[in-house]
Amino acid sequence: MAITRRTFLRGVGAGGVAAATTRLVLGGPETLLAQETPSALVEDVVPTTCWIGKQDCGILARRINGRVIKLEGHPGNPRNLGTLCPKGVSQIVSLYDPNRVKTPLVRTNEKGVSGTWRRATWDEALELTAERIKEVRERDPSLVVWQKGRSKSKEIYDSALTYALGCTKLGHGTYCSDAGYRACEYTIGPTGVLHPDFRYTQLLLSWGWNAMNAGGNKFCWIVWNRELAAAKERGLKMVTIDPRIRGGGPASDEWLPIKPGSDLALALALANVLIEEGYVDAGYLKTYTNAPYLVGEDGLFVRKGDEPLIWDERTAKPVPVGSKGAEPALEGEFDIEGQKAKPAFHLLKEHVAQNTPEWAAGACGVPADRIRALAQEIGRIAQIGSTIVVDGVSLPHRPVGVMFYHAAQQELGFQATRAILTVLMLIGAVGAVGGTMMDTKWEINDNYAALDAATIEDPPYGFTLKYSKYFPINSGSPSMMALTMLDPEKYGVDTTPEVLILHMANPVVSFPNVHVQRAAYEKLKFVAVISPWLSETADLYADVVLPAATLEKYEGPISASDLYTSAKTARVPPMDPLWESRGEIDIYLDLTEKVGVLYGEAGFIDEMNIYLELPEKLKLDVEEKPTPRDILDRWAKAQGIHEGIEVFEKEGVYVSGPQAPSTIYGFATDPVFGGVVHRFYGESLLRYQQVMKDKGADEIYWRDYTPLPIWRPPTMEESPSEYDLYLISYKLIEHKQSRSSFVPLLAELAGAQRLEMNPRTAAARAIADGQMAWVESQNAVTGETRKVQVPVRVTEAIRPDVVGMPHHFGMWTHPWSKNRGPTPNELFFTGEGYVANTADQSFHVKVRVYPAGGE
Amino acid sequence: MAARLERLPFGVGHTSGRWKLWMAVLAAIAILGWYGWYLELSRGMIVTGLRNIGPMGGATWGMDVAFIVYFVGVSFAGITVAALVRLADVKALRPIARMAEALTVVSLVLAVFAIMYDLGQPLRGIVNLFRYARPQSPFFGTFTLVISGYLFASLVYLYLGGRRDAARCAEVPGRLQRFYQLWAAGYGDTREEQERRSRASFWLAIAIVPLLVVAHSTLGFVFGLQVGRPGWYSALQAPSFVLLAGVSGIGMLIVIAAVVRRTVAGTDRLDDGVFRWLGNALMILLLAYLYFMVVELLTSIYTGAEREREVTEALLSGRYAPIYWAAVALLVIPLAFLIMRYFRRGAGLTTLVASGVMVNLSAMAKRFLIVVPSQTHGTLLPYQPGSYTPTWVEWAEMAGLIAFGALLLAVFAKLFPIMPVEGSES
Amino acid sequence: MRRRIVVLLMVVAGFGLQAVTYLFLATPIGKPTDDSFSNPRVPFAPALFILGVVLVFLAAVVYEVLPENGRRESR
Amino acid sequence: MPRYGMVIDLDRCTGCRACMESCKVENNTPEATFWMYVFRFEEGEYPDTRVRFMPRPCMHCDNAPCVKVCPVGARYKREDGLVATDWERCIGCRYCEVACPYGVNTFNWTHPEEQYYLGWEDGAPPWANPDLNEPYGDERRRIAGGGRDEGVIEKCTFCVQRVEQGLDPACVHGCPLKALVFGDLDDPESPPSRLLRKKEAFRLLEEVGTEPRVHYVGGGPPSENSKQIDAVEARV
Repeated sequence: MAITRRTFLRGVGAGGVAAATTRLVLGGPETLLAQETPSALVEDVVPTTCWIGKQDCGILARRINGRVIKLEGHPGNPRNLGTLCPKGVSQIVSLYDPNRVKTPLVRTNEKGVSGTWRRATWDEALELTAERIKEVRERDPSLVVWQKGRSKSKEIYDSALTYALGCTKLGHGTYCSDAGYRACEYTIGPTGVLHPDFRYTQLLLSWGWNAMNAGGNKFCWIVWNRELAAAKERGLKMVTIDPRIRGGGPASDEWLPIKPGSDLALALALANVLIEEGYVDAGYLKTYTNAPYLVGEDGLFVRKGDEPLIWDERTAKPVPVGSKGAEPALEGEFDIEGQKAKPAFHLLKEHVAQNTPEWAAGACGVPADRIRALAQEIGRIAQIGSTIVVDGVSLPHRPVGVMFYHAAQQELGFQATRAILTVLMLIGAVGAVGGTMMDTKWEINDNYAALDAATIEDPPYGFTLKYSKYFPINSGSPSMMALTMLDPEKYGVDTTPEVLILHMANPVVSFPNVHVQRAAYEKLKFVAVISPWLSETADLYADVVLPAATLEKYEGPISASDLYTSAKTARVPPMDPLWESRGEIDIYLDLTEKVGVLYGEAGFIDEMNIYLELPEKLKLDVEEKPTPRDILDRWAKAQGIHEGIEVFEKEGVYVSGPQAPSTIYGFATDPVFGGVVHRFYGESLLRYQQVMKDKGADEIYWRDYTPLPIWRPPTMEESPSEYDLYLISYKLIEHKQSRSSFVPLLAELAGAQRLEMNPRTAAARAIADGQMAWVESQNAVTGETRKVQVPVRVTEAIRPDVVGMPHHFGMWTHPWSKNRGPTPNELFFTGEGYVANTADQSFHVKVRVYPAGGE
Repeated sequence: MAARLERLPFGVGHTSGRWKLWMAVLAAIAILGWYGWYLELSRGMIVTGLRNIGPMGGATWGMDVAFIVYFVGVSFAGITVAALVRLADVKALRPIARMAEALTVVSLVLAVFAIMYDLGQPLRGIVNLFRYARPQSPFFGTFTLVISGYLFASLVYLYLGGRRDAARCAEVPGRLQRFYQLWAAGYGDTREEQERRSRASFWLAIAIVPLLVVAHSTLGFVFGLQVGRPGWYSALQAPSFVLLAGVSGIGMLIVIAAVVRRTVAGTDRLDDGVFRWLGNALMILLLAYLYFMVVELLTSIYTGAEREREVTEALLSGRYAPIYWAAVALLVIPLAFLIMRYFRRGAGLTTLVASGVMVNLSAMAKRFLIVVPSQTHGTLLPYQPGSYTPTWVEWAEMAGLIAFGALLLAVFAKLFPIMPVEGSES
Repeated sequence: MRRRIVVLLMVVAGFGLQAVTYLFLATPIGKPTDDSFSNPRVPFAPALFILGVVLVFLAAVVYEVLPENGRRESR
Repeated sequence: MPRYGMVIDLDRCTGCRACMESCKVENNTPEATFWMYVFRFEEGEYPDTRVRFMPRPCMHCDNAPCVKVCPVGARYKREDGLVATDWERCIGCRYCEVACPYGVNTFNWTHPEEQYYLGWEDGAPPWANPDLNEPYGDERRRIAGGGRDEGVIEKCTFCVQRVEQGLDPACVHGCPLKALVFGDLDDPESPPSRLLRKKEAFRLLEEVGTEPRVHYVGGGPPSENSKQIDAVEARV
């Protein structure tokens, strides 16, 4: 390309911009300036990875004189094949955003109000943080909390770092799909929720999947929509089960506008019809699940020794599970040494007998005939008994898939997921070709055993209430942590967190209920926020803000697998971190050093050696501080990539080839399904229920600990009748959580908060399109109410008894995110009645809506 | 040859305090308008209410364009009257021929200003139009024929028609004598000069009438040829432009004539005959124009292509309804007045002048309604309906131009007899 | 007599110029992808066209203002 | 000489608007300026509601109204079919904008330097693309966007700076669903030609006779009951 004088001047000019913006802060020279050479322009392309989303798409950064001018998809990365979503493309603006935090900041005013700051050196800021951590660690390391929104390197952050610090780890899963994760781990084994085997699925239940706006199980939007489009061209039928149709877009062939929180009821009705009409894969149920296990009147398995018994139809005798040649009965009532016993399947059949489509129609607000028709279609298309050959392996073929992910964000999330799994187990679609998957690999997660063997303790409890009589199965919920901090006695908690390190999260805006979150943060003695932005949480509660780099840093390891191809990558910086920002790994290396847990045995380095699974010859020297590049280089080599990190610096991605059926299909693993029994009947849940009762927990805590999923109306239904609408929240394709609302290009596309409402509903309330309205939510348990004002946007694409608000608003620290309306997290509640039995957040609440100014 | 003039007629030369005050006010408004333009030039057209059609939901042509069309329309009067005087030999109109021509020249000058206001790059405009203007573009006609040809032709008319009076005024000693001599350019009022005069003006009339039609039609084509703009794409566009031009032109002429009669001329020099003639002319044009309006309305309602209907609805019942019905009223009421006049001949001037004012207000409104709604509500792809509200800058600019026009006419009237000097007609 | 010729020439030239510029110098003939579609064949052709219009009307001025050659004799 | 054109597969479009954004970054367009626009439609009444999407680039018409009406030839048709804008000749009359039935033109209502989303000291955004300042075509006219100035019009260039390098336009290159394809319509093996053979095609507003170079397959044109949703409310 010819270099004209004009282009040259432009080049230098832009260098000048950043130079000047930083000179304000530093007075020193600055990376961009250093890269700008007054000679002719040098153009090149370097690989890196996306930083905004959850799947770290491969990126090729086009550079002029080392300055990135465009981010394009990496054609070789299986996840995005040379393309990027709107967020990925637009993040280049925020890369240069002068509103980024340019140096470490130390708070100079009281917390709880908008912060005033003084600039500090990295050394001072880290020293300050380390001091507070040390002081607390000496008393009790668990009172130091590492809270993440998104972790871009589980091995290094979630594992190595937290173990080295011995601190409490809090994830965001509670606000994501943890209820579903736990249900799948407990029931089937792999970790994840539910996604279809798109390459073979013929019928897809898009169950609460906001397909064209948000990600699904495991991946961002981009992979799933690519697979969906391809599947549609192969003739896939997609049924959208959702209060809104918007997410289904043109791909949706049928819409079941279901009432929020009633998914469990629908699943039971589907099971009812499937059993009624004999769409049951007995072979699978008998061989791989505990459906034939005999259950006594106490609801527990009938055992001989610790071996559960089944009824052998051949010998008409009860025999221990796995007895040779036994033909397990699925139905019938048997007399075993004086006590009546029935196979688990029989119990389910009885249980769902009353859950007819007609019954479900009421609960779900969907016509009974549509439900029955759907069930029949599922049964028909499942082709129970059929097999198909994939890569030379003959496997069961059940082309019915379900995408069920964020729909687990409901009070019944855990059991709803179990109910859907039950449907899939009935037709034998779990782990079958074209059926349902949970992860990119069929691997049995430790939780499969752990969740079955939880021991419920007596108080005092840890502040996350793990193994408590309230939420025995619980993956660490920031909401419950907040509640216990506000009322420790109520939960028999004696110690609450004091120091918190916040990693890529913004709880006081993006987690419900923001008021509870804020009250809890108020109580923390010291908060260090690591973020490229002055997040709202930082603005109100940070004592120290540590400026993180965005994508201009080394980070990883990162999987680049798209489910069918196995590939790896790592984030490599397309240019040096801007201003004084640094990569998180760098920050943690220095922080742990100052805390004194970097070196030596069980130090940060040592833990990295363990969790990066570095073989002896590649182990990091535990007495010498490594560079992030060196760490990732060793990891890469440990993965059998000889050139190490250079591969990613040059090529950007390392593709090891297609995934073998034996890695992705449960039926193809050796042993099949990883050798575990699928928990058709959740006996241990009943055990927990009994212990919880014995220890005096209220019904609200134990009522969903049942071996078979049982429908009950969600607690929100107990709100007074004037709260006649359901509020749901959802993502927009233009935004990722609260991480992009201030990217100008994206803010321009999806600018402000709105309340989606059916025209009839609006008319009934005399609200015109675009008019301001009050949305008031009510907590059925505590009676609290919350209200916000939002402009109404009428749409035919939503149930008349449902209103919806996107998630991404309610921020104020960035010029492009201010004054764009409230976040729905102002309206959602947390705690009893609004979290699942696993303490995972529900994003449903009853509200009333009335015109603003009308009160 | 009539007797020597002792003093310049029609108050040419001396100016009263009241006149000066008027001029001061007009000048002030004009200057405010130019300040508006200065803002536009320095900050960009963002100071106007204009925005992009489509995703931005605006109108990209607004008041500026509406007034370009309006001013060009008003210019209709001069040439027509001049032409009628010659071709139809309408004696009654002779006294007002010159003020008509002056009106034409002035309104065309204002049109040029309005065009400059409307260009994002006025300087480039001046150069590039002379350099690259393309006959394929309806603008070619607008800018070459209307602005240059039409303007130049009217100047020629004004000049030649004034030579005789210039010669007569040149007889009066005074500061302006030299100026009159220059204008007269040795006119001696000899027989052959008179003959030549009448021959020339006859042929000029012949040459100018087609120009007149072409000019106003091309302006209509600017809109009428746009298949992509419901509400514009219509064969009636060109003719109705000519008609509305006539309505506003004659209307304005009535107002000016009345002012002249009131201030300098007096009833004997400007008798009711003139006004009766003008009134009737206006009546006929109004009738014709209303007929066109109805025809167009019916077409768009009846055939009712979706977007056509949307534009029509916006006009009849939607966001533009107030302006639309006001405009209609301002056409119908004058028509009523004029018909009444027609039957009880020789009624007072007031209603006539009122009619002149009203039809001009209506013309402005109508031009606005032709230009804007088809952009905000006439998008063929389903964009949201847009909106356009002029900012004070645009109001100031247009008010400024009108004031400036009045100023020019008033000053002209003080430099040169606005009507033929006594004994000059024959 | 001479005047009539001059005037006639001016009128003819004027209209001629208009015709030529309109139909040829600034012409739309040819493929829409030709340069002539975005550029006049001759730079400033539009100015010439206007000149043509001006010439025609100027003729009238010349016709009236140009002194009669036979004037002195007629005195 | 190739005959460039675009084919958009509405069956694959998810309305994500990534094309709009890759366009904005590639061409450094200012605030509220969308050379590519993606419509989101809602049709029918609950519960029979349908949601559809439709990208709308410049149609680069063969019988382009904007080219016809441009008084100074700043808007012209290239032999390869691209409808180009000469940023240095445009006088800002906006006739092309009112003439275009598709609403693809955007005007620079103020100084572009003030419209690049965040204050950049020298006016140019740090991601400024130098290629935009190059002259292109036989006439070496500045048609790629670098000549942007207050008071001139602009619109989609089909990324002339990329096309002349043999690359796809940014929107096509960046589409996550590969719903857009670009190429030589005369070459039977080009992606657009192949797609046109595979599926039934239509063009927008055929009735106005603009002969667009952009074809659509799958779905159908917006109808009378297509109501736009999620309209971008950007306005300078």
